[in-house]
Amino acid sequence: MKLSKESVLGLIALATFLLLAVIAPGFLSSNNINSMMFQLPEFGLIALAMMVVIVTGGIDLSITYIAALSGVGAALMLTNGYGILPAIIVAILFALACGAFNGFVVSKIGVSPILVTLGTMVLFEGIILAITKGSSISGFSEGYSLIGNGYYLGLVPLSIVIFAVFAIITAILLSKTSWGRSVYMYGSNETATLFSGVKNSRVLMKVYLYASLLAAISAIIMTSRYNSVKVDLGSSYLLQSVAAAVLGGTNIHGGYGKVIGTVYAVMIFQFIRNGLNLLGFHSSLVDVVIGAILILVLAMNFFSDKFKKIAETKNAGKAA
Amino acid sequence: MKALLKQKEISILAIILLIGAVLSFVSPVFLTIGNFLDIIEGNVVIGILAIGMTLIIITSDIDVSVAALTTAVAVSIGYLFTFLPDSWISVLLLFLIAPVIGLVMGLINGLLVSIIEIPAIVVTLGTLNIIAGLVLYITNGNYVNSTNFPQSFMAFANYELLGLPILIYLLAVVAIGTWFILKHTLIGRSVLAIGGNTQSSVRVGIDYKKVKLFVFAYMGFLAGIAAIAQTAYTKAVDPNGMLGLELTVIAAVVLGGANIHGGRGSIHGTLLGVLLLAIMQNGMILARIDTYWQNVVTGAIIVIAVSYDHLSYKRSQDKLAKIEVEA
Amino acid sequence: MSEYILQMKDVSKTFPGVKALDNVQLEVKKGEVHALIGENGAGKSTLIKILAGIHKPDPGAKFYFEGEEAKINKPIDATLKGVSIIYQDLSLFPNLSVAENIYIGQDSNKKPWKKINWKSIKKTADKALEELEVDIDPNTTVERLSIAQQQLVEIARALAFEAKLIVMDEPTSALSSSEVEKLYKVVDKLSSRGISIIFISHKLKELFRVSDRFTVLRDGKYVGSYQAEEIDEAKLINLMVGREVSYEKNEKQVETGEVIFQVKDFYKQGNFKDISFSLKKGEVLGITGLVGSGRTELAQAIFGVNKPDSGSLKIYGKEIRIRSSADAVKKGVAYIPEARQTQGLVLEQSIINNISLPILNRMRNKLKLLDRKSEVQLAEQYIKSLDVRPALPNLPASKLSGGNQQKVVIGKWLSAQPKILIIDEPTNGIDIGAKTEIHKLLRRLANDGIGVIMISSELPEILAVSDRVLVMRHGRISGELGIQEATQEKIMNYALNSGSKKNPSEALDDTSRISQGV
Amino acid sequence: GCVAENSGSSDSGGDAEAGGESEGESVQAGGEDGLDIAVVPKLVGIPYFNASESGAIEAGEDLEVNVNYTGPTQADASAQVKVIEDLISKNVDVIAVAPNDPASVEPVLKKAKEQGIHVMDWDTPADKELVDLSVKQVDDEEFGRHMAKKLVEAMGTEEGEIAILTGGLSAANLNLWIEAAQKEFDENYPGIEIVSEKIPTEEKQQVAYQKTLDLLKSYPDLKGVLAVSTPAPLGAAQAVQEEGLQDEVSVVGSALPTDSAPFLEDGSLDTAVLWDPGKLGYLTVALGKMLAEGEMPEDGQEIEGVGEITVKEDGKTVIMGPPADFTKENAADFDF
Ligand SMILES: Nc1ncnc2c1ncn2[C@@H]1O[C@H](COP(=O)(O)OP(=O)(O)OP(=O)(O)O)[C@@H](O)[C@H]1O
Ligand SMILES: Nc1ncnc2c1ncn2[C@@H]1O[C@H](COP(=O)(O)OP(=O)(O)OP(=O)(O)O)[C@@H](O)[C@H]1O
Ligand SMILES: [Mg+2]
Ligand SMILES: [Mg+2]
Repeated sequence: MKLSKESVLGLIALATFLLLAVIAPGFLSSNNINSMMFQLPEFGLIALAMMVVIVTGGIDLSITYIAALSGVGAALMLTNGYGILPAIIVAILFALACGAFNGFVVSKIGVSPILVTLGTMVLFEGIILAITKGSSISGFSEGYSLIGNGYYLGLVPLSIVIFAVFAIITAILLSKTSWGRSVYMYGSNETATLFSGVKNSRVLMKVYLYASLLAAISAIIMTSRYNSVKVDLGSSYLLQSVAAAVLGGTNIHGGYGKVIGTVYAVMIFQFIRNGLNLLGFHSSLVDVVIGAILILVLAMNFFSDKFKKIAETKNAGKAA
Repeated sequence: MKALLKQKEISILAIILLIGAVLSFVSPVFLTIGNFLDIIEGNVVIGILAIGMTLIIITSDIDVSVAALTTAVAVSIGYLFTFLPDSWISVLLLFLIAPVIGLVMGLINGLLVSIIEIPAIVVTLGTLNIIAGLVLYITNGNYVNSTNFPQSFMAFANYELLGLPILIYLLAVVAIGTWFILKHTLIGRSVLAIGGNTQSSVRVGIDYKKVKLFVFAYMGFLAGIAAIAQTAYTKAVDPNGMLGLELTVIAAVVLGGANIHGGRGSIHGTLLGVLLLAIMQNGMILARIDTYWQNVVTGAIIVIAVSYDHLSYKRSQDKLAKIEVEA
Repeated sequence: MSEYILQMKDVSKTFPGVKALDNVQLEVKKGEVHALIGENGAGKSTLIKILAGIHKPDPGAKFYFEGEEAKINKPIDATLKGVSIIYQDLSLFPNLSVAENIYIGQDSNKKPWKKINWKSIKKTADKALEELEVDIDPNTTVERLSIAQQQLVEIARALAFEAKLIVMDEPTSALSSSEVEKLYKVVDKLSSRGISIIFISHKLKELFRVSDRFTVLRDGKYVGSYQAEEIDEAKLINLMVGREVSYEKNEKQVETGEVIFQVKDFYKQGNFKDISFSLKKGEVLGITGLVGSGRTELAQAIFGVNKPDSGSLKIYGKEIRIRSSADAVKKGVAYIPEARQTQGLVLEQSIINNISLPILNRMRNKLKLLDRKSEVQLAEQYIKSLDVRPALPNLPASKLSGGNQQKVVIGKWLSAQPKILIIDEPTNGIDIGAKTEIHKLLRRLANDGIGVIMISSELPEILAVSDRVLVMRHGRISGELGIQEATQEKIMNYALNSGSKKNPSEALDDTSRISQGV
Repeated sequence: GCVAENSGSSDSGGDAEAGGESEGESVQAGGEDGLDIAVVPKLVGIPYFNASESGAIEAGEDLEVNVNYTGPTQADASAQVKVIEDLISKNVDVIAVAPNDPASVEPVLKKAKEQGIHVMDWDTPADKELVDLSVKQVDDEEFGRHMAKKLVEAMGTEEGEIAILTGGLSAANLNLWIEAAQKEFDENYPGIEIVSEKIPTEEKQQVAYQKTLDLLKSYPDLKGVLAVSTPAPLGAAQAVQEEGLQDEVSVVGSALPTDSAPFLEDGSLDTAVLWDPGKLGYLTVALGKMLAEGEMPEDGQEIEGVGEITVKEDGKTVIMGPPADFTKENAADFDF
């Protein structure tokens, strides 16, 4: 069997789905499937953003606050009577400004990403607090709420369509463009990449900008879905998104990571949370199960790698 | 490199002095001994955890489960209090049991990292979820207050020696002990070695798996001690009280000059990192900074500090003349 | 007691997809210097790693130490048998001091809580460094040393170990020849003390200088073992590659054309000064000098990764500014670095991805998306023309032997079709067969109109390939020689003496700092 | 208003509990095929909501309904919405929610209503238009002003500096109380000076303790601390206790009596003001059952196990009763 890490994960996602369909009452109801589709995109987008940064060997601890700040941008526009489009544009601009700041300090000054984003995490949170004084901004138009709550063609939640589109765009950008290739190469060995005539700082800048763009899209969906924004919008997704990225096979030291893996990981998280909820598990135990799965899947990768190596060696031995 | 290492720590010291100067200018209380003791005592737990984290970061790993680990031990301590008789022997016993509980959990992290070769961040994210979830499930978040504490423990918690709270001594012992391990024992040097170059360490016969096991177990051990300190400091056991503390701990270590890619880091640097964060926390109220702007100030200082530190490092690197060019 | 310190029998090693060793044997006598030779990828390093306990051999292999059978499962087992290994890519700890690097590993089997005795560490280090007669401060951290100095630290470590068998995998590739001489002396001294040495090198002359016996590998197979007296260079080459190769002077392109590249007044504080030269079409310009004379810094400054304080460049008479390596590639300047593994290649990535990296923008289809097919084609083309082995385009570069890695780097830069190619120590660690191939290639490139600047410390290489030679000394150009007038002596004179007030005896001592061996 | 909202953490540590947004603690009680009443707190696993959980479960047993008490592990609006969505999937009869952010539950409550589920809020009000019933422990305005009065009373003077601690800057109900308290000071005690903006304590006793230490140093004339959110009064009192300032600095805040006991004892905490959260849980379930059975509560109605309730003019806002003061004298009488 020559299954890639990602396909194995896909099978695990499928197995989880089937298992829960059997044991969790109401898991397969159209209502539940729908609500899962509404729940997944906001986290999925943050996880993709995190993945792209991790592929460069970095991490973006400020990503959820970028999302929150971008949501604040949209909220300010909407509550001041601007239309949906200007609000979306401002949300994206807010996020890009944050991303550009991160990108600047990381790529031009050269400070390591974990340090920079530890700082900007607090900084962006502070900016939100200074703007909102800690209270939530809410009460957006009906039209805006359709982004997160509406259906595309009356069938599929619009937000999951948006997520799918961005997942595909991310996959294409990473695997099919020279920027994407440079991201992987930079993640593996930045010196050699620089010595190959790649503009590292530009590559990195684009990484942080792109991650913040994804955060902005997530923020738009969240603000629309929850009809409000507060300083902690999406903050619980921070370490979870790291977990989803690595569960999805992304190398935490950089150089490897695929969109499809992260998507499968996000789906597994979604199925399990929802299924265990339906089964009436104590919410703390849901965390326990997620933690256990994270470790188990990675342990499985380890053992299957080992097995594969042994098998390959044997084959090569025979061939030689 | 020693000179450079010093350089790195000197730049954070410079930042601390600068902030300290500003603070003592705006607030007369800042430069008092009482305030300093408060700052240090209030950061003993972070300090102890950061010291353990330093070793892990030197080996180029990371442990995000520390806060959960410490909480788990603290909760166990609260539970033990209902058993242990009210005597100083109980306090001693606590110093045996708590570190061992921590050690066992640390060992689990270590085994998964070294034997199963799962990246540390994944392992500890996993154990963070598992431990925190179980703690919450078992305790339901209920906290134990000091009415249930044995008097002997309260006496320990409030004990002062030569005018200094006992917890400060605890931090000092941990710091000096760890410094000694790092500087003067074989295992300590191996920690630095595998951080510097894992492949080389394999070749010279260092069992890097054992070393990794050690750093995580030691982290667990220190988490056990930190749990005692936490319980003595807050005089309560709060299952939610340390949520999110792991990032502060990591921040302190990296601000203190440890390199997350491994090989570099020191105990005194880490303590300086803890001090920097502590002074900023303390300074916000003393400097009477508007509540809503405190995070902006803190965040900006962190970004400026790490950028300044990095720029001065780069400049010193550039200045290193490589070749003696004749005039 | 056996006369052999080490016997390895029936050693095979299979990597996924490659049979690196096939029933190889190696027998080393006590006190002898035993040369292990073979082409790039012949399996030398792999054999050594098996001896070291890093790789497990396929079942059936047998090891004997002093006649007694032994098992080696992990590095410490080898250490305990008195084996000390200096790897091709070194195994130092950049963050630790020289003294500690020398000491490390000695106590690996001791209790982890053992207290370190810093005094005795310093003493041991001092002694070992003294024995090597090198002037390195044992307190500096290794990351501040040059590659050559690092290699010496490795050797000092083996000395300090008091090993019975020292393996040196291409120890001289980064050493200047005075250091090489010192090394030979040390080798002689060690073998006279009864310590055995396995010496791996591609420099045949030096092998004949030090070795008592030769074991030859070809394509992972054992060819034979020979006394030094019973063979000569030509025969060895024949055994290694299965055909005859000679290290001949390349034909010069006499009619060089217009000036295509000019460097003017390059200056960088603490690195180089007053650098001006020009390069004509069809010409190979050799730059040589002592190790540490600033050649690499200069090349990297031209290439834009290491910005000069002042200076200007012209290509085809047009003034250009290179602010980054990306600029350089765009303007047609390529640089092949000397540090292959860290600067030259992205080791974990496939050969394809490495080769196409500098020209990703040219690998795009109409939709601006990467075209995998043309990438594969490109890679296959260079794998074939440079004879990269194994010829598997999807293999990560880390799985190639050192020499084959270099070929990939060259392929990568040829694919960029540069106007100017700067190549730094092009044949470091490359076997003689491949070496002549690379020389021919450089010449061919020059004939095709590419300006080639070749930095090399090997004078025979400089003389064989260049049309003109620049000599650098302490960050300045100390002399320029046309190939007709250039001789090793003249070059050496410039490398040492331009305007120098050094006293002659010191200068004399330096004479050998440019390597003269092949 | 929940007094223990775990939100708006504002340190560099940030919000870091991985997987913390998970949802769905659930406890079943009562009859097999009776009504399903879901009670959603702001978060589970803190003492305050544990206390209301036991009340809710007790009510479920007494009234023979299935009580499903479930919420996120962090006071996160989006996590709470997911819990409610899953409850809709489970097709319960009544959802009673204590919203972390009233606006953010609006869409999902609408959806619940569309599915024919009865929707109510408890502890903290949601959008008035949406809910069929709104259960409140106290009147926010009254509660805030009451705490302010208690503080002045404890200080024994109507002049002097005071500081206000809060759980988190973004907790809506805490902000309401603080505003009310400030109004009370402005209107009736002009001599009271509030030294700083409200200070966030991340819902942690330790942080409240440290901030109070800093406050005591920074403002040596400080006379009182008003600490809003359950851990904050404990931390403030701990600081006062350790500095031995029981007689100089008064602390008043919202806390549970058992937690407060050690501080009430020596006067480092003067008064804890709260209500019985268990009763609140009980009342919520009782009213939920009424709602599902088509009844509406009336003003002055006696609810068994709770007492007499007040219903406001709008007919759907129910107030459980006046706040309770816990002091040295009576703290031992309570078991929550
Ligand atoms: N880790 C590995 N995985 C797969 N193949 C490997 C690995 N290491 C070496 N090889 C292969 O084994 C063969 C022998 O390589 P080795 O490094 O021993 O050559 P060498 O004789 O030392 O060559 P050089 O002179 O170029 O250093 C090569 O074909 C190489 O590609
Ligand atoms: N990492 C480093 N830190 C400090 N000094 C270094 C470092 N690397 C190299 N050097 C020193 O810089 C000087 C110039 O080295 P450079 O590589 O430019 O010389 P070179 O003429 O290219 O010689 P070669 O390429 O043969 O080593 C040398 O003296 C070397 O010791
Ligand atoms: Mg080799
Ligand atoms: Mg060089």
